[in-house]
Amino acid sequence: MSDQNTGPAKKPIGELLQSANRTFLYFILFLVVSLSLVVTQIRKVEVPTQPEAYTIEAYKILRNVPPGGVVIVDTGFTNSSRGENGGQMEALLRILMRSGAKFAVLSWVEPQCIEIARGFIRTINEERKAGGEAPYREWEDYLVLGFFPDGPTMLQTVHQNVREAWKTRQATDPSTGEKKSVFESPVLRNVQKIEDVHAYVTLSASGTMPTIVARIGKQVKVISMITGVMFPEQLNYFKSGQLKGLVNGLSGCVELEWLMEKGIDSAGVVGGDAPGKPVAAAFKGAKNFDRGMAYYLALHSALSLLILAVAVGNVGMWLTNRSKKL
Amino acid sequence: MIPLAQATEPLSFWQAEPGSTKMWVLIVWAVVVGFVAVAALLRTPTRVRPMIVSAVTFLAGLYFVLHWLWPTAQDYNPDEVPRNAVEGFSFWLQGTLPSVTAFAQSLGAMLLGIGIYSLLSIHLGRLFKRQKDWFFSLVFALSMASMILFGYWDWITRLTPEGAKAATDAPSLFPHFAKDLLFSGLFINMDAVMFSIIAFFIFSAAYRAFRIRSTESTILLGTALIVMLGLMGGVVVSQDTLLNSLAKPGESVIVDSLRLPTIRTWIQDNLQSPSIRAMEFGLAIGGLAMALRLWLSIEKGVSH
Amino acid sequence: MQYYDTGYLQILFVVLLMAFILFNIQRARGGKQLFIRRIPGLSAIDEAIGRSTEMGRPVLMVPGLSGLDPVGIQAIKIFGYITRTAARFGTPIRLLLANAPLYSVATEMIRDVYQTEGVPERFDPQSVRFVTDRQFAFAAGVAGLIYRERVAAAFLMGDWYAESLIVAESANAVGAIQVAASTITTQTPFLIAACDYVMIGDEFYAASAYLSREPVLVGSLVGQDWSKLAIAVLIVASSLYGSFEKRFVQQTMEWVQEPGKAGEMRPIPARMKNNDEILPLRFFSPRKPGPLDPPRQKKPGAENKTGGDS
Amino acid sequence: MNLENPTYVMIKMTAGVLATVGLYSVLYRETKLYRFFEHMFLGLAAGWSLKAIWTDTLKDQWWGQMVGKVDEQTGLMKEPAVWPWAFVVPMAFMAYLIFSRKHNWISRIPLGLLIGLGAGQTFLNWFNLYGPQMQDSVKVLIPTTFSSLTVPPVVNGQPDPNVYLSQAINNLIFVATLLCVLSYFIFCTEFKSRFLKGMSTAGRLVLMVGFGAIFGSTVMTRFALFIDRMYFVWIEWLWRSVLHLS
Repeated sequence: MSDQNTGPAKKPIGELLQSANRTFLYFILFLVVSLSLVVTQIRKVEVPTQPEAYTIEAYKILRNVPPGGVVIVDTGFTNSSRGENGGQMEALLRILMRSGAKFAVLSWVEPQCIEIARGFIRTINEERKAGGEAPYREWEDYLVLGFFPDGPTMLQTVHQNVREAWKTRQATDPSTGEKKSVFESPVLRNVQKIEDVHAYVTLSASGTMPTIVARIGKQVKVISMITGVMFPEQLNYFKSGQLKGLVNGLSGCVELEWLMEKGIDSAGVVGGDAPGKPVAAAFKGAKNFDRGMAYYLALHSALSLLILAVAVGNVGMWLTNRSKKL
Repeated sequence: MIPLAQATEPLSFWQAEPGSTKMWVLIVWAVVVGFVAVAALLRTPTRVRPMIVSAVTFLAGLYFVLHWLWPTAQDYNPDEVPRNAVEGFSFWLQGTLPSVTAFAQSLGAMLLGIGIYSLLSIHLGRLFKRQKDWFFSLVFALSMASMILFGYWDWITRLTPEGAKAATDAPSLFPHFAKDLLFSGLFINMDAVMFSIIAFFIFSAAYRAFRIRSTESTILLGTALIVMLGLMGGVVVSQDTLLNSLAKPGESVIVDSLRLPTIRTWIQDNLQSPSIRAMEFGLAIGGLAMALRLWLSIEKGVSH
Repeated sequence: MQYYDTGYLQILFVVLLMAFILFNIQRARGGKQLFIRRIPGLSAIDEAIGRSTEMGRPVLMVPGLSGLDPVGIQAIKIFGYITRTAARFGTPIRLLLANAPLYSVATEMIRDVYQTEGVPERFDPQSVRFVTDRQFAFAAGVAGLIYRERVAAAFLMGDWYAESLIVAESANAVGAIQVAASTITTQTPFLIAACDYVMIGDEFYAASAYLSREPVLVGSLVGQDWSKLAIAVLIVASSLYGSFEKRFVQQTMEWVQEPGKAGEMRPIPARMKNNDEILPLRFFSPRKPGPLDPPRQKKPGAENKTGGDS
Repeated sequence: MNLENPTYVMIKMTAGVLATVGLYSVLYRETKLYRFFEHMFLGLAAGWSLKAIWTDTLKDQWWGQMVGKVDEQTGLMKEPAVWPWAFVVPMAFMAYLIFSRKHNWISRIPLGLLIGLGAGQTFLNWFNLYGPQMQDSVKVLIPTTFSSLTVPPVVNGQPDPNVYLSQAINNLIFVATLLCVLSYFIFCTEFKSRFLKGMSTAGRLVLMVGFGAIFGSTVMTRFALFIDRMYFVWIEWLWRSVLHLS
């Protein structure tokens, strides 16, 4: 088209801006993300965020587990969604361990989810040891119930009788070294029915939450930690009150870390300092910012880059159209 | 269900003592009879064949249709005697459901072999005929073989008495390491890599497509932009501080409704969910119609 | 009132939709001429195939991760029509699947197409391939094939999940014309961004009727329109009546919650109805478990099952 | 030596990094490197499916039921053997006849069976899936009070049954949107009246809004996963494991 007035040799700027080479685009994205990650790693950049209501609710519940209270962690993510669920898992474990809650891990999505969860528990425990805190011990402080091939049926049984649902599950009592029923462990000893559980947290990259809510949603506080893709449809469950808390992908993970750092004061203000017992206290001085914050700058730069690229393309189109008009 | 107790019940015609010779005989007998039936089917005249297929399809569908239409007995309990015939049939339906689903799953699973055959016929053919890319077919064959070998080896070495896979305290054996390297080290990682590669493609696709060319693309672009900005905490916070300088939250309705998260949620609640939902309805009905045509075998080219 | 609280309306409604569909199929079979509006993506099919014929490059067809279900079979049906045109021109095809049972059906249906076109010898069994049933391995395999064989046209129809963009962009990179239709609504925007033509929503189901003009399919499509209207009418009517009820009718009774008294109502001081109490919303959601019949007797030998743990 | 052994972890991570480089190379162009990892990926996938098909499905769903279960301790029968499960084998064999030129029609019997079951389940679940969505689309369109135009803040947690003007308007928009989009998906009539034409055009435009929103909210996840990959390569592998930096 516009070659007539500029000659075939070099493309006019408009054309150029519109037809950026694919590989070039990919390289820029790669570069920008890698750099932001390294920068964040060298000098701990903290991008501010503003926790949403559903994240705040989740934090309130998890932060206020009564001493000895039990939380069920239903993990359903593999390494392929570690980018979002991984950070959520770490934040969840930190909150639970620091507020002295007992928890039991189970999965009905893939057996491998259990091994991955164990990995995260190990990491956080190493961190506690390094920080001079007592590590969480299996059997006393937490349990791994393992993988359930038929989740819906298991949850249905939990709804009727939790002891029946997990009766075959055993764990090793370190004091005697023998395998015992999980209900003999300090974690589940006092759990007679699912109502005795403080909260049921599900981490997943797929739509497993409705299955859970449909069966035990009325008996126990269900909190869902999901990827951004699943978020829009799960938001309705939070609005209708079926979900008590919701964590939306990476940004939700950062919000959790933010809440762990700032806390919610007695007036319900995030990071406020109103006198009196805070609604959900912060963990002052502890390592609160981790994976979430480590990725957050990169997320910002990537999204900005995307917006920029779109803008450039449109400017190019505009220039071309104008040169055509002339 | 609770074991042991069943031992007290007499075995029905369809059951046998596990591991007993009787059981094996019956199993072999069933297989033989089955194959004889297949052999007989080979002789059926061409005219009858579509009818057989349609009949099978219809009956299979009918099972779930009955599940749907037949009055379901309240608080079903296999240990209780149904009150009347209607309830009795409903009991039968509910009782057989697990077996029927298990049957469908096993049958479907056994068909995987057909797919694997297609794969091997392509790659082994290439390999033995030394065609172009035969080396990569070799890579394929080797990685497949090793995954099967170590997958099963590791699985067998780590079987618990219940026959379940002991995902927990696994002994550190050679097959365990080999399997872990192949599965967690390579396979799972490759899964994650391909999943993450989408980011690049989103980038290039957006750059190419999001042009203010037509009303449609402009709307698409605009909404996407608002939602993306709403996800960037940095942007949200700075916009908030700006708006707060105009009016504190809750003071002015107009200012509050300008906040990015508010706009984002409004769009998602009042425009996204109804539009997507309407689309879902259309798809749902399309699926219903297709299922109906398949069930009644009035869809050309499938059953005949 | 009690009538509205039984679940049968649900079944009735679905049966009504099915009746619409079957009735119209009968009508169409009776020779009634029915109209179908133009569907943008489909007019591109011939263009795409023509192009690949000129370039002598294969036509790629992928039903995503669809299994042996209505979606998968619908996708294969559409591919059947595409293959018919390809078979006439002797254009090579590639049909890649991620589900073994669907692969078997596809092989059968594609072979049929070549037979009915009278060119069975042109059917290459290796043109219909099972790649793998693991999502991203599938994506990698399809992308690889796209680059190696430099397909000139790509038809992506069926249950497409996250892998959709990998395939679509790879096809775009080799300059293929792409026609896409995903039944997974969350993927449609990415296909719109990456592909030349996208069929939205149940244009996917309308496609086979549009292409074949088979009375059965066209009739069924009319039935589907009626069903959509039925849903629209239901929602509008309920909304209007609901608004009226909320404004002018007050709640004076409530269900008794005590066990054994299921289905009984007791009077309460009149108040405005909550949103879940307005009649249309309860049309389809039965509240009343119905008075329970006397308990059943146990089967013989079932007593010792009450123990629980064992 | 167990799976946490540092040397082994290092090997494993390096394998992951190699896989990343190999598969990402397709972004530049389809090279032999990519082809190598692609075929390895496909091979591993096929192998894993063949393993999982037995360990996850057939062993319990089929074999376990066919041969029954015996309790190790007591030696008593846990579950009786249900021998008719053996009929699944010839059933599946029929499907394999698809490779026979002459008898391939037989394969349509087991496939037809599966199709039939699938179709039946569609009817069974249809309303459970979409009924709630229809219900949720029934909205109150007339405000019950004009005491306030927008929803007032909740007083001591008491649910307020009232519908305010702003809500009514939103509900109206909701239902209107739904209708417009539905009208766009009407195939068998040409809309004569300008109103209906406008509706279906509006429907298409609103769909684009929905798509835009989906695009926006999905982008975060996709980028997050990519960032995670880069974090794995640069920070976890290079920074911590290779360079041993903090």
